[in-house]
Amino acid sequence: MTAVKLKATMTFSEEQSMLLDTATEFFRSKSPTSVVRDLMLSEDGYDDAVWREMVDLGWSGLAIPEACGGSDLGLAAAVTIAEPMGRWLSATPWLSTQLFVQGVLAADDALRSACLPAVAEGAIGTVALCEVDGDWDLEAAGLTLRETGSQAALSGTKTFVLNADAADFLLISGNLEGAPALAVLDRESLPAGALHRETLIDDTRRSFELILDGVQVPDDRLIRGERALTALSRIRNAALLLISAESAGGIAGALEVIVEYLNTRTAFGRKIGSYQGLKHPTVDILIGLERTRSHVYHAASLIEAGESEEAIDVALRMAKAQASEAFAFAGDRAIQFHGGFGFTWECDAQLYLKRALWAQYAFGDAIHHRRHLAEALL
Amino acid sequence: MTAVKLKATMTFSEEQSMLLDTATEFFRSKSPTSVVRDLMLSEDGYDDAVWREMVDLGWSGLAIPEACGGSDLGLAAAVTIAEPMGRWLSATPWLSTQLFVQGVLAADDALRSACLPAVAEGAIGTVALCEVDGDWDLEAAGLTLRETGSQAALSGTKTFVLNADAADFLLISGNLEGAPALAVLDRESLPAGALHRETLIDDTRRSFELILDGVQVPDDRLIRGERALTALSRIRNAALLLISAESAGGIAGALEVIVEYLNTRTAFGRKIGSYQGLKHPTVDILIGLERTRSHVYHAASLIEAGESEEAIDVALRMAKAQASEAFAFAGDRAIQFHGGFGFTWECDAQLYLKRALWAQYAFGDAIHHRRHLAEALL
Amino acid sequence: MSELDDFRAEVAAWLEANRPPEPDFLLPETFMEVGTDRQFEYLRDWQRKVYEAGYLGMAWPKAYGGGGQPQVMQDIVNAEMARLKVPFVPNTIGLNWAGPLILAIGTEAEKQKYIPGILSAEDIWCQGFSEPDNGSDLAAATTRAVRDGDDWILNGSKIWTSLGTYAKYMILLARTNPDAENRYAGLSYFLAPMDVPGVDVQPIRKLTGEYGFTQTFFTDARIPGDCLMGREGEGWQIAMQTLTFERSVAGGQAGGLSMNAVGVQDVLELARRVKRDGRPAIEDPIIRDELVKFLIEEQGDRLCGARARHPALISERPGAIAMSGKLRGTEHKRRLLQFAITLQGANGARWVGDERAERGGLWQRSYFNAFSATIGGGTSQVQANIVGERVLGLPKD
Amino acid sequence: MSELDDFRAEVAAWLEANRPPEPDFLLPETFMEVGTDRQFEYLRDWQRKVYEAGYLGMAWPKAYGGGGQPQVMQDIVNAEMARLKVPFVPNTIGLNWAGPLILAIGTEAEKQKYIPGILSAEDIWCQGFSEPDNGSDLAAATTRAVRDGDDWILNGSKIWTSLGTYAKYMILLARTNPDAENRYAGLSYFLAPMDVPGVDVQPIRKLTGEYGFTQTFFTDARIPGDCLMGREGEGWQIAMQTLTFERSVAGGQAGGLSMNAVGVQDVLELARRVKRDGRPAIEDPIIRDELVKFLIEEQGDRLCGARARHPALISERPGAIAMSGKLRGTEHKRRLLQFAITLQGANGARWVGDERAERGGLWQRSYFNAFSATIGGGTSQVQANIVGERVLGLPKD
Repeated sequence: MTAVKLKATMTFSEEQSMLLDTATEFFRSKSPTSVVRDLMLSEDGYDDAVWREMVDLGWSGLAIPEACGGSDLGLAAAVTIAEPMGRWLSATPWLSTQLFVQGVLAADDALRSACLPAVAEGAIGTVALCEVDGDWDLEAAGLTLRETGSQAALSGTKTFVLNADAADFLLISGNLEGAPALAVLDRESLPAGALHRETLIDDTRRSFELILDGVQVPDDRLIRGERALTALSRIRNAALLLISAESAGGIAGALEVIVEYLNTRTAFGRKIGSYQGLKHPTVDILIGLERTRSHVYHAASLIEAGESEEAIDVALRMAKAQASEAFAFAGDRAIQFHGGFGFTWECDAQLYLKRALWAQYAFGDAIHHRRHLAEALL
Repeated sequence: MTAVKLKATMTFSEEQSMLLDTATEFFRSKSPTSVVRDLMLSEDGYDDAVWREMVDLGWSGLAIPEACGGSDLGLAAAVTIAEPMGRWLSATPWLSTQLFVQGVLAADDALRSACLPAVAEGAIGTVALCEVDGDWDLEAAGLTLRETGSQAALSGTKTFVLNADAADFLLISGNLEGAPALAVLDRESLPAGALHRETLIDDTRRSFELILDGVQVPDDRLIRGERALTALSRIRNAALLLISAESAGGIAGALEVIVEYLNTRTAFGRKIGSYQGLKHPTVDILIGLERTRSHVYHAASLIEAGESEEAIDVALRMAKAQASEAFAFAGDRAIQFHGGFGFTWECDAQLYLKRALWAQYAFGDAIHHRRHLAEALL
Repeated sequence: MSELDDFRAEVAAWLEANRPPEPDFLLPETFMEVGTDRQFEYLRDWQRKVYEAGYLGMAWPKAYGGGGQPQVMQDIVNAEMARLKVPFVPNTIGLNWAGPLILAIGTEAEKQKYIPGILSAEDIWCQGFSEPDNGSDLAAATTRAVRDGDDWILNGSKIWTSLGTYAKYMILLARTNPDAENRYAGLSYFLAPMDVPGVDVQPIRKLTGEYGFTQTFFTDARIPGDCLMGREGEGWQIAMQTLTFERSVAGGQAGGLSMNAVGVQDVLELARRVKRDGRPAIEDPIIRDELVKFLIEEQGDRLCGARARHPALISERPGAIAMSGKLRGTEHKRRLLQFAITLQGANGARWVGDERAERGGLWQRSYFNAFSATIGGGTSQVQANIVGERVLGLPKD
Repeated sequence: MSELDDFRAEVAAWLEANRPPEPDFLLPETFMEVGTDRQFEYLRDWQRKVYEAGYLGMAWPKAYGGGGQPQVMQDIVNAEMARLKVPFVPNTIGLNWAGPLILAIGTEAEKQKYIPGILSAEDIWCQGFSEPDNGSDLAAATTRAVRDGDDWILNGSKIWTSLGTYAKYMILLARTNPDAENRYAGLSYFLAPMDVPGVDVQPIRKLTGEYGFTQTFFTDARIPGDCLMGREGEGWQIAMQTLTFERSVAGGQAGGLSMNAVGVQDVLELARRVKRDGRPAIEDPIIRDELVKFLIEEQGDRLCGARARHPALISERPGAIAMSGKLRGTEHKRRLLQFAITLQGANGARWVGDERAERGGLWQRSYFNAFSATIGGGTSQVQANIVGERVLGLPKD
């Protein structure tokens, strides 16, 4: 028998419903693809004015406790922001900030109070977890934290650090005396030249390599022991949930682009959407979307209900595995079904496939998560 | 780099071409589905008159050396019989006999001379290899051969013994002092009640469970040591080749049934074959057929060319993996594409799917062979 | 919540105590596969028992034999029946298609006449939509119904009639006006008795070798005028409404299982028990990956059902989940059952009746029977068209 | 055999000795992706060198600059080029589509005028079949060619023109008679110069962000009367014949690679080198199973090529292998390249220009570029129709 019993919990409050409506309208109006394409070419990759509006709407501090200036709505509410954000390919430092918040929530009160109120007011955060071998195991980080007196020295290389150039805070994982630990670095403490811009498959992201060679962090900026494990687990949970939610949105966006084209373009005297060779795979995309959204909102419901870590882990990995494959399929087919136009820069289909590939390889792809699920469920 | 270098050898002689034409005509005329369906319900499962004709055509002794009364054309020629046999779902004891022949070819001259001339003249042979756990590893047989004096006693249970009731000779694998060995049992030596008819998914086969409890076999009927390993290897090679060839024929048969129906049946005012939802998967079946045939005739070419055992093993496993999945897909789609009619006993689609499933699970399915191929090629 | 929990416990206890003993013959897996009298009687007796215990039609009006209780109670019963894997109740077409239809649009007389017998299994129902030459294309129906005085005279043939041998009534789509402005307008809908002269039912042998479907032939069969449901020419609309019940797009079903629910957990249990390549199938990494894929898919569909109850979470395409349900569910099951055979390695080649076949060959038979769901009630290809056109708004073929 | 073996060794030695040095920029992967002048010049120089060594057009007549030797020698050269992974030669449309066409049906004057420049890369060729509004539906071409005295006046636009910026000639399908009895009969075929007034070539930016295709606009472009190939109204037949060369259904190509051949072995090599989940990708059982699937498929297609040379082994459907070749090959490659990204785990998310990207992001770019082959020259969906209808005889859509 399986260790984890699968439930069908699905809760969605009136408040969440309103948030979803608001966010949907927000990103629909703020993030048409013309804007997305401009931002792709920009240095920062996001529009600070839009970011400020999001902060003002309270979306930055959504998961921050009220005591730290947030609205304490939790991760489930964050899904309602992430999904439309993915749908309109919006590029903001919101995701990296949410992951930062989740990590710091595991810290002691002092560190929480040192960072979270600022984030609730608009400070940008990010997490530096992955290393160059690309291992998705967040506890395997090789960057070293060496303690001397009331300081720790950080040495090592991190990769795929989102929005690192814009971040006010960076939460960096590593190894302190053989155990996982994390450190919060302020923007000011970042040595010059530590950041190197990376080129991702998804131009709407800004990613950096971070090279640290003995940079000093005060002891009170460290998260260690059980708290470090909790921080990593919270970050992973949030990443799986929010990237899956973004992917659900992305599938919906790709589907919309496809349906629009299939209803417009004519070949051999018929609308191409009338051909089952295109119609049926498009239905498969819809089914992938429906299943993905269901997994995402279910996982959010379990988190909100405070279910066991094991149950949440299973739901999140299922969501990520489902989302990764369905989104990659939707993006791939979006290009193919647009024919010659799909092969051009101007066609939006490519934007979705590139997002899908980034999403697939961030925090574990479907094969990775299915292996973990097999361990949990079989 | 891979240990086995993949070649593209493909030879097909004038003689083989003539054999293929003859066999194609033979099975087309002898094995319409009306006949197949009659034989399915019959006790023996095959028509002795047809079998005699095949013997007279030399097909029984195809792979038997001339010295033993055969025509020594080898396994490559046998493919030209197996493929059309599969195409017209023909039920004969030819396959089991060929496997018997391949095993005995590894025996010493005395045993060869004791069996093969009779086979060339029409005696039926079969092999008893598989045991109730269904392990496809032919060297893992648990049936025991215990030697006492110039005799060996066989004890154990074999399953999936094709045509055992009709067989003049049974070649039985087992374990003699910790090593694989085989014994040839005459029909007369088979104790009463040793055979129990099994019900296979493919009604065109006759299969038996064989229970032996100390039946005595003379020493000179044993194949042991290196010869036993060779015998098992030859049997496996022949089984993979001929079942893949039969499957290639089966795919072609299923494809023909599908194309015929798609060109006849009308729905919503159009021939159903005009719908891409049916047309495109039918093309996938064709592609599966083309790839399967290519793998099969290539593997036969390597065997005929006397290539290394490793190269032959790789080619055969590729053929079997390709054939198994392509045939199962063709059979499954054949039923679906016939709609309601496909769900009836009268529709021939089911005959192909049932054949496909038997073929898939005989001597290893696609997953099994791919695992072995990974070991050989990666 | 606690009251419902109590109810759930009560239902479970009743089901455990009253489930019929395992028969000494292989039961059918769905109501479409009832092929022998003893199978039918075993299942009808079970339906009667369940109904008499008050666990069927719980949300139907008391006036017609229902329980007059909230739907959630019937949902709980259904869930417990599935969880405990009790046998299904055979009168599915009556309970879940014809019954809700009659309750929704039938006359008072129709409700009184038909509903009680549906619940008690006294009156078995069958469906006469498909015809030999028109599988999924229902609007092409050619079975004729011609007025003759107060009566109707039926001629033609219907096919894939589940339970045709046992049915007292048929929901029948027939052509009353071949000259109507379009082919839809010429159709009418009947609640037709099967026990009149001129109705001949022939069993159809299935690809498994068993029986279960029938073909019904009408030869000048005379049925009373009041068998017409709704008005003449409304047949297509009523048939489409029937399909909303059949496909669970609309609610109101009487409840009860209509098939032995086989899910991924059953296949997991199989994977733990059977061997492939000399070791438990569940230890093979490729098998494990596939099993998890099935689990994710099954759980995804289950969660779609849960999500569909939140209007805010399906607002963009409200019909998507319901309308794709048949396509998702039946294709998932077909592939799952095919995979269940793969788990068995060499023993996958066994068939019903073989002593060493897993569960008497149930898995192999189930895979073949799975096609009845991917074909019947609109093939998967037709379903995909429906979803593409009605949910996504893609152009028609 | 031994003579050919010697030749193979000689070719290999020459290629090894003369292959151009790796450039300090990323080369295109196919002739369709030549997007910058330095890419083009590098490749044109290489073609010239190969031709001057006698390794291109070896089987073409000596009279037009060919080698006049058996085809098998060119086959050996092609195979060695692929094996040693030397750069491709850029004039693919001339060498493998237009060239063989001109040799097959061209006039003596056409052969003399065009063939030598094709081989030497002096005259680059492009293809003007597709139009903005008619992707795979070539017969719908609307680009007009109107007679004016001895000349033709062209108006309209062609799209997806590879090498359009560098081409001296275009094989052009244009409508000469809009009132013909059917849309096929109104088309004519031209060997059209690109360097006349009124021909405007605009680069198209690809989904990768790079360039490589162009759109060609004709605005009252005047070309000489003898640019018409064959007779007026024969355009469709000649275009179809061109496609038999393009899709390698017919032989007679000059040879040389037209792309960097990427195969499963390259992906295997990658799988050995890169890590997923902290260990070499090739150690993951799921990855291994997928890799073997790709190997079986690739080998199957290769063996189809070998089998197609035995008439007795393709007698039932002689066209099946050749006509399905594009569909099989391009879809295999698209999926293979997509999988090559998966091997890289988290690092799969890198792109061209990233320092840590595998081979400079080649794999990611290759996957995106793979769509040019599954879309261009008839989408895979159109290819499947062609195979279904022409090989299997299924009814048209």
